[in-house]
Amino acid sequence: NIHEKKIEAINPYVRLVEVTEDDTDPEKWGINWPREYDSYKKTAIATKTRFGGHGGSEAMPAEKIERDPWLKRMFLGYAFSIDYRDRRGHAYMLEDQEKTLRQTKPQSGSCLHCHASIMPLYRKLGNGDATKGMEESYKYSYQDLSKMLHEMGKAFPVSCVDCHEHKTMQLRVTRPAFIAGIQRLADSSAPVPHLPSVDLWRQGDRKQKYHPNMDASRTEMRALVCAQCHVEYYCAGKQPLTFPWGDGLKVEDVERFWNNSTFPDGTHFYDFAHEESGAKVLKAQHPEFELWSQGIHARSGVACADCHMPYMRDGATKVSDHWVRSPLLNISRACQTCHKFSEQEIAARVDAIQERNYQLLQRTARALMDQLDAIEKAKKEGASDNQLEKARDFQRKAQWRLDFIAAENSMGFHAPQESARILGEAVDYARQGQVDAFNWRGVDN
Amino acid sequence: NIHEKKIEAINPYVRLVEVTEDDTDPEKWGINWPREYDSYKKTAIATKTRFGGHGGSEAMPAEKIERDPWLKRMFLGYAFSIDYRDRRGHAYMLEDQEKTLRQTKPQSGSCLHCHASIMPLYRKLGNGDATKGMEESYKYSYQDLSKMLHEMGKAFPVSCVDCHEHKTMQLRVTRPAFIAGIQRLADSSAPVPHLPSVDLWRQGDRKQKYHPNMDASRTEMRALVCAQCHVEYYCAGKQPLTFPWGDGLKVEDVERFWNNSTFPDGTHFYDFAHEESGAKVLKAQHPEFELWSQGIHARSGVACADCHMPYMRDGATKVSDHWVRSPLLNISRACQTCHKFSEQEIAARVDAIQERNYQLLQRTARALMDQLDAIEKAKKEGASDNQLEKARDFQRKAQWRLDFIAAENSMGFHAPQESARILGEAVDYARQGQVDAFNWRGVDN
Amino acid sequence: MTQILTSVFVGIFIGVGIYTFHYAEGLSYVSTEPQVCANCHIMRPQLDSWQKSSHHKAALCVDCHLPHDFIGKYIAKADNGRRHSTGFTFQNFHEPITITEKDSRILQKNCLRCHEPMVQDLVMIGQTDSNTTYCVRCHEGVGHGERVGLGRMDKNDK
Ligand code: HEC
Ligand code: HEC
Ligand code: HEC
Ligand code: HEC
Ligand code: HEC
Ligand code: HEC
Ligand code: HEC
Ligand code: HEC
Ligand code: HEC
Ligand code: HEC
Ligand code: HEC
Ligand code: HEC
Ligand code: HEC
Ligand code: HEC
Ligand SMILES: [Ca+2]
Ligand SMILES: [Ca+2]
Repeated sequence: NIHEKKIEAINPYVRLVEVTEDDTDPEKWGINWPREYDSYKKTAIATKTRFGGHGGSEAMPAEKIERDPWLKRMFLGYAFSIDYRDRRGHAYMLEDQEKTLRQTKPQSGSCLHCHASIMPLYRKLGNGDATKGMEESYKYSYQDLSKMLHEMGKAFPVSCVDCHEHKTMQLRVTRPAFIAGIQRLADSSAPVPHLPSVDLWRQGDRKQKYHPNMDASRTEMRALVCAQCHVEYYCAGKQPLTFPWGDGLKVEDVERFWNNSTFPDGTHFYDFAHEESGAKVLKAQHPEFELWSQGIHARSGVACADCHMPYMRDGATKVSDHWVRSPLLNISRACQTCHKFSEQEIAARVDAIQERNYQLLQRTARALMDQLDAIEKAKKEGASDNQLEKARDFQRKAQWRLDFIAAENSMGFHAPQESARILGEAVDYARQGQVDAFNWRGVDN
Repeated sequence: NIHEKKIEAINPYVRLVEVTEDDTDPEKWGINWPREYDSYKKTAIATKTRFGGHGGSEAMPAEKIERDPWLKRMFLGYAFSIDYRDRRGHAYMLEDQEKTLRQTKPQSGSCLHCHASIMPLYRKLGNGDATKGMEESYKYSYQDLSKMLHEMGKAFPVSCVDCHEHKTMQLRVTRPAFIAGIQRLADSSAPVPHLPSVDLWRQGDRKQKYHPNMDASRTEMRALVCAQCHVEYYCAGKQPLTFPWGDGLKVEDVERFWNNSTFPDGTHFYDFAHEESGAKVLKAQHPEFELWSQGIHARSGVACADCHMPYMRDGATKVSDHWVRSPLLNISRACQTCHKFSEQEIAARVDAIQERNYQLLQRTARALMDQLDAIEKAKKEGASDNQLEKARDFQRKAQWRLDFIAAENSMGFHAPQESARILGEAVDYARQGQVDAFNWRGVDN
Repeated sequence: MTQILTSVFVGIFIGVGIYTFHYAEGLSYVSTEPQVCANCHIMRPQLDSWQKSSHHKAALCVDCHLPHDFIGKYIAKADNGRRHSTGFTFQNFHEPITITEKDSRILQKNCLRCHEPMVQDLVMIGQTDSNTTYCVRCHEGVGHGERVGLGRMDKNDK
């Protein structure tokens, strides 16, 4: 009965309280938008799928580096080998960051960029200029900045104000490192068929930098708000937080960007020196946005929010489900509007994709472990740094690719062919490194 | 002109001549169905896409083994290293088979199974029983059987009677080796989500063997008629033509089937011994049906004919375009019925998929060549057969997978993630073989 | 009935000056009757698929495809009428038939016409061009079930 529902729904946006740029507390926003807030709060519920989330009864999510010991070995010499767990809901982001044993090593204040509703603090650090504030933040230790955050009032995980403009509730991005990163991408000539607004901007006079809040379409914004955090980064003490998109978003584009980077002190860019092999390697972190960008969904205008925050019916209105979580827990809403197959069939398709990816990932990991063994052996046999240079270079390439897919959180789903291609390259490099390590005597340098 | 078109549509099947099981001449059928025949004849037109077809001005298609010398080296010791060209339209199938220099080696009469309208000849050989006839055919030399075919009247490439039941024009399959193969698949327990009729049959009493012409749905038939030929096979002088689906359709299922096969004389199955390395390896031929089976299109009920023989409107009636060819020459009809993106965008998507696959294919080929070099070297250094056993086994595995994707004709499109996975495995095996060949001294047997 | 329709449509093809008028007249005369659209066999697949769609009891072709303000309706009819009938006469249109951008916007307005209350929360954020939530991005099938194009054979009929 349409008429009755019309009346019931007439004014969903009565505001009971005013909210401002400084209101990081979601509860206050929740007074105006209780439906979204109610679902938002559910991100504190533990959920689990075959590869997603965390559903154990333990207080902390399962330890990835115990489940897959090759991860631990791959990260030897870096904090990720100490503690690296399954992700879980947004409600935990701040707590999990505070508790991780990676904090037993010095971490930079920039870590908070993606784990807290941080903008007021950035503005404070930068005397009103958030970008400046962000650029300062890496100089602080995590502990110092975290203390400042807590002293400013209650510290919150990602909150309404991070994604919404408070007057109109339109989507907007806030994170300075993301804005710098996406501008770097726009300024490049890397093809971005999935971001038509970038192409449009490139055709214009370019007097003003590309800015999502001005230029991007609503569909794009439904992905870009997530791309503020679900991306590869550099976040440590040598330079400000960096999103490496100056050469494009593909795994080899990002690699090139890092390879061509130098730290402010002039030294060549790397994340850590591998404890066993001595190779100076890169660390990949959750490149969801980058991998999604290579997939068919992105090209078809299907954004993160379409699958991870699908509309749900709540009485007479439809709202976005702010319980951001695995779409596999919600197939009917997340997939079936577009794919007219049964839930069971859709689940089976995802499983087929993830299973292929998982098997190839494990295969690649074995190759990398074999390569590490080979380097160990060569070292024992007396190979010099020079003689190991090629093998180490292969390790850097292989590990970068393997980690890219291991750290990405969809187990290949966001771009199945691309993931498999990346792993295929990784296997090749790892095994070539193994060959070179065996042949260290033949390497004349 | 509505009225005229309506009438035109009323009786598209007025028969001017009767056609029978023995009418292999398409021209006769063309009298009844001129629209289909007209388009059928166009398969004689030369066409070319980036990876598909043949469009040179030469009389014969380009030589694959010259364009990619690694193919030649991979096939050393086998007829494919003599002559292996791009495919082209159906009109040429018989001629190209007669002309190939692979005929300078003895070939079996079974070759005709997929290159000629062969059923009357099979019936003759089997005294009315086509299956028996087919099972005899491998004992004849190609030359002898070809001669018999030509003597029975004009010899034709695949013709109407091969796919259509002449009374109702319904689709049907005719090829005995295919029927035996698909029955082997039905009898197994390999999952076949894309062939629901097999699942249905499996749940039944199984008193009668699965038979496509009785059991399959129309959608399935639109793929199975093609699966009579676009499949991996064994076709030589040691046993009847075999379609290897007893363990399933995946690359490793087929490998297992061959690995567990023995020839009638009791020896272990292989296609040829590699001239350089001595490895006893397998040859993969055009596994279009097998690869398509792993893709999302197959799972969604999208059959070969949907893309390669899309409907075209001819006045008020719809006919299937019998100009079987690359869908990329016909994107609007072949793809846009289902995908609402511009032709340019669809072409770009296919190109992105094919380009990834192409690069990975070439990478895998380099790995295999490196492995062959390593075995050469080991042999020169004095490695024994025993010491090379592991390396050769890796070659067999790697080459099988590489060839599976190289011989498949869609450059990965029919199942992009699966193709990349297969190549990923191939690289891994080739490089492991390389390691083992380098280490031949360490291998104690 | 068929007689009348046929003459209306034959009239359409007479001349540029008057066919537009006739087409518009003819349609408005029987505008709630989807058969009218499908009388033109080109529209047959859409009729068939509409009959199998979730909306076939809720909305007719014109409810979704024509504007509902008085003037807009006639402009659109004249415009579409010209394009469709010349397309039909000369058989020179792109196949499969695809909705034009202009008609997409009409369609969108019509979704909202019926469903605005339910989707208020999402549309209040903005319905300017780059800000629109196009309903068909997710609900492509509401009017026609599966994609139709030239008309795909049923999956399971033998
Ligand atoms: C077409 C649907 C779709 C789109 C679009 C999509 N995802 Fe996903 N995402 C999935 C699926 C399916 C999984 C796998 C979930 C699982 O394994 O439980 C997943 C997994 C994830 C995970 C891990 C979830 C968990 O429960 O652990 C994260 C994080 C994620 N996606 C973020 C993103 C981001 C950020 C974007 C946009 C840049 C995005 N996704 C776009 C479908 C999608
Ligand atoms: C401010 C940073 C930030 C933003 C913005 C953000 N995320 Fe997250 N997301 C995180 C962090 C951090 C975690 C991990 C929390 C943890 O494990 O404690 C996470 C976890 C997730 C998970 C895993 C949930 C689970 O139950 O396992 C999904 C899915 C996800 N995010 C999707 C999204 C999507 C979709 C968007 C945009 C609509 C988005 N995120 C926006 C930082 C962010
Ligand atoms: C660019 C955004 C970003 C930055 C910067 C960032 N994180 Fe995260 N972090 C995320 C996202 C997104 C997730 C959830 C996805 C995942 O677990 O891979 C996450 C997950 C985590 C988790 C839970 C899973 C795990 O890894 O055990 C911890 C702990 C964590 N981050 C700590 C840190 C620390 C410490 C830093 C600073 C060195 C940091 N993060 C910097 C975005 C970020
Ligand atoms: C990003 C995807 C998406 C877009 C865009 C979208 N919807 Fe929906 N819609 C959904 C989903 C998912 C549901 C199912 C919600 C549920 O079952 O709780 C739904 C449900 C509905 C329902 C009713 C469901 C019912 O069960 O009664 C209507 C009506 C509707 N949408 C109309 C619209 C209109 C009108 C628009 C355009 C303004 C629109 N939708 C845009 C995804 C979308
Ligand atoms: C990680 C990003 C993110 C956070 C945090 C977030 N939202 Fe949203 N919100 C979205 C997205 C994406 C949409 C869909 C907007 C669109 O389609 O334009 C949305 C839509 C909305 C809408 C419009 C109606 C609807 O449901 O689609 C309201 C109101 C809203 N959010 C309120 C809130 C409130 C209140 C909070 C805090 C409790 C919040 N949001 C936190 C991403 C976020
Ligand atoms: C808003 C629409 C939309 C939503 C929501 C959506 N998809 Fe898709 N999906 C598409 C489109 C468009 C394609 C590309 C093929 C095409 O054009 O139909 C696609 C392709 C796919 C494919 C094949 C391509 C590939 O990457 O393997 C799979 C599998 C798939 N989707 C699964 C899912 C699952 C699972 C979900 C939910 C988690 C989902 N989709 C949500 C629109 C959507
Ligand atoms: C969804 C569409 C689609 C389906 C279904 C499909 N194909 Fe294809 N096929 C393609 C595309 C696209 C190509 C690549 C054409 C090119 O590179 O020019 C291709 C290539 C081919 C080629 C090589 C064509 C040439 O021009 O050289 C053959 C042979 C082939 N397919 C056979 C089959 C068979 C047999 C089946 C069913 C078992 C099948 N295809 C199913 C789309 C499809
Ligand atoms: C009787 C065997 C047989 C059947 C049945 C058959 N094909 Fe072929 N097909 C061939 C052979 C042999 C060739 C290669 C001809 C040549 O290169 O001379 C070929 C070539 C092709 C090509 C390449 C055309 C080009 O222009 O490059 C395509 C595409 C193709 N087939 C698709 C199909 C489809 C789709 C079906 C089913 C509707 C089908 N075939 C049924 C044997 C067959
Ligand atoms: C199971 C079916 C089948 C059998 C048996 C078969 N072919 Fe083919 N043949 C095909 C198909 C399908 C193609 C087109 C696809 C391609 O070129 O990969 C083809 C292509 C060819 C071509 C053209 C391309 C090339 O390879 O140079 C030649 C020549 C050929 N076959 C010769 C032979 C000979 C000789 C035999 C016997 C040893 C044989 N065929 C047995 C199905 C078959
Ligand atoms: C390689 C297989 C193949 C060959 C050879 C073949 N056809 Fe077909 N034909 C098909 C397929 C597939 C269809 C679609 C049938 C369906 O959807 O049920 C079809 C459909 C038809 C139809 C039904 C109307 C239509 O166009 O969809 C007629 C009539 C027809 N073919 C006539 C012929 C004639 C005449 C010849 C010989 C000149 C011929 N066919 C050769 C595969 C073939
Ligand atoms: C009869 C319908 C149909 C036809 C014809 C068709 N497709 Fe698809 N396509 C689908 C379906 C269904 C999916 C799976 C995703 C989904 O559910 O939307 C898909 C998925 C895809 C995908 C993403 C999955 C993948 O394998 O990467 C691409 C790319 C694609 N199609 C391209 C094409 C091209 C190119 C053609 C023409 C040569 C074509 N399709 C013809 C129905 C079709
Ligand atoms: C005279 C024959 C004829 C009649 C009657 C007809 N159509 Fe069409 N229609 C066509 C043709 C031809 C096209 C393709 C035009 C093109 O793509 O340029 C078309 C295209 C369309 C389109 C897609 C293109 C666009 O304009 O957006 C829609 C929607 C449409 N028709 C709806 C209708 C509706 C609704 C009716 C009844 C009110 C109708 N048609 C009556 C012949 C007709
Ligand atoms: C409930 C709404 C609704 C009804 C009723 C409806 N349509 Fe549509 N129509 C749509 C939608 C949605 C589309 C697809 C638009 C898109 O893809 O952007 C469409 C597309 C079309 C197209 C263009 C072809 C295409 O796929 O893009 C034609 C032609 C058409 N409709 C004709 C008709 C005819 C004739 C009728 C009546 C028999 C009808 N429609 C009834 C919603 C409707
Ligand atoms: C003439 C009024 C009218 C128009 C125009 C209309 N709808 Fe509806 N729609 C309805 C009614 C009434 C229902 C409820 C049917 C029911 O409850 O069974 C409905 C149901 C729905 C549903 C839920 C059922 C389903 O198919 O999932 C969706 C979604 C929807 N409409 C979307 C749309 C979209 C999108 C458009 C525009 C393309 C549209 N509607 C145009 C009247 C309309
Ligand atoms: Ca990094
Ligand atoms: Ca073979």
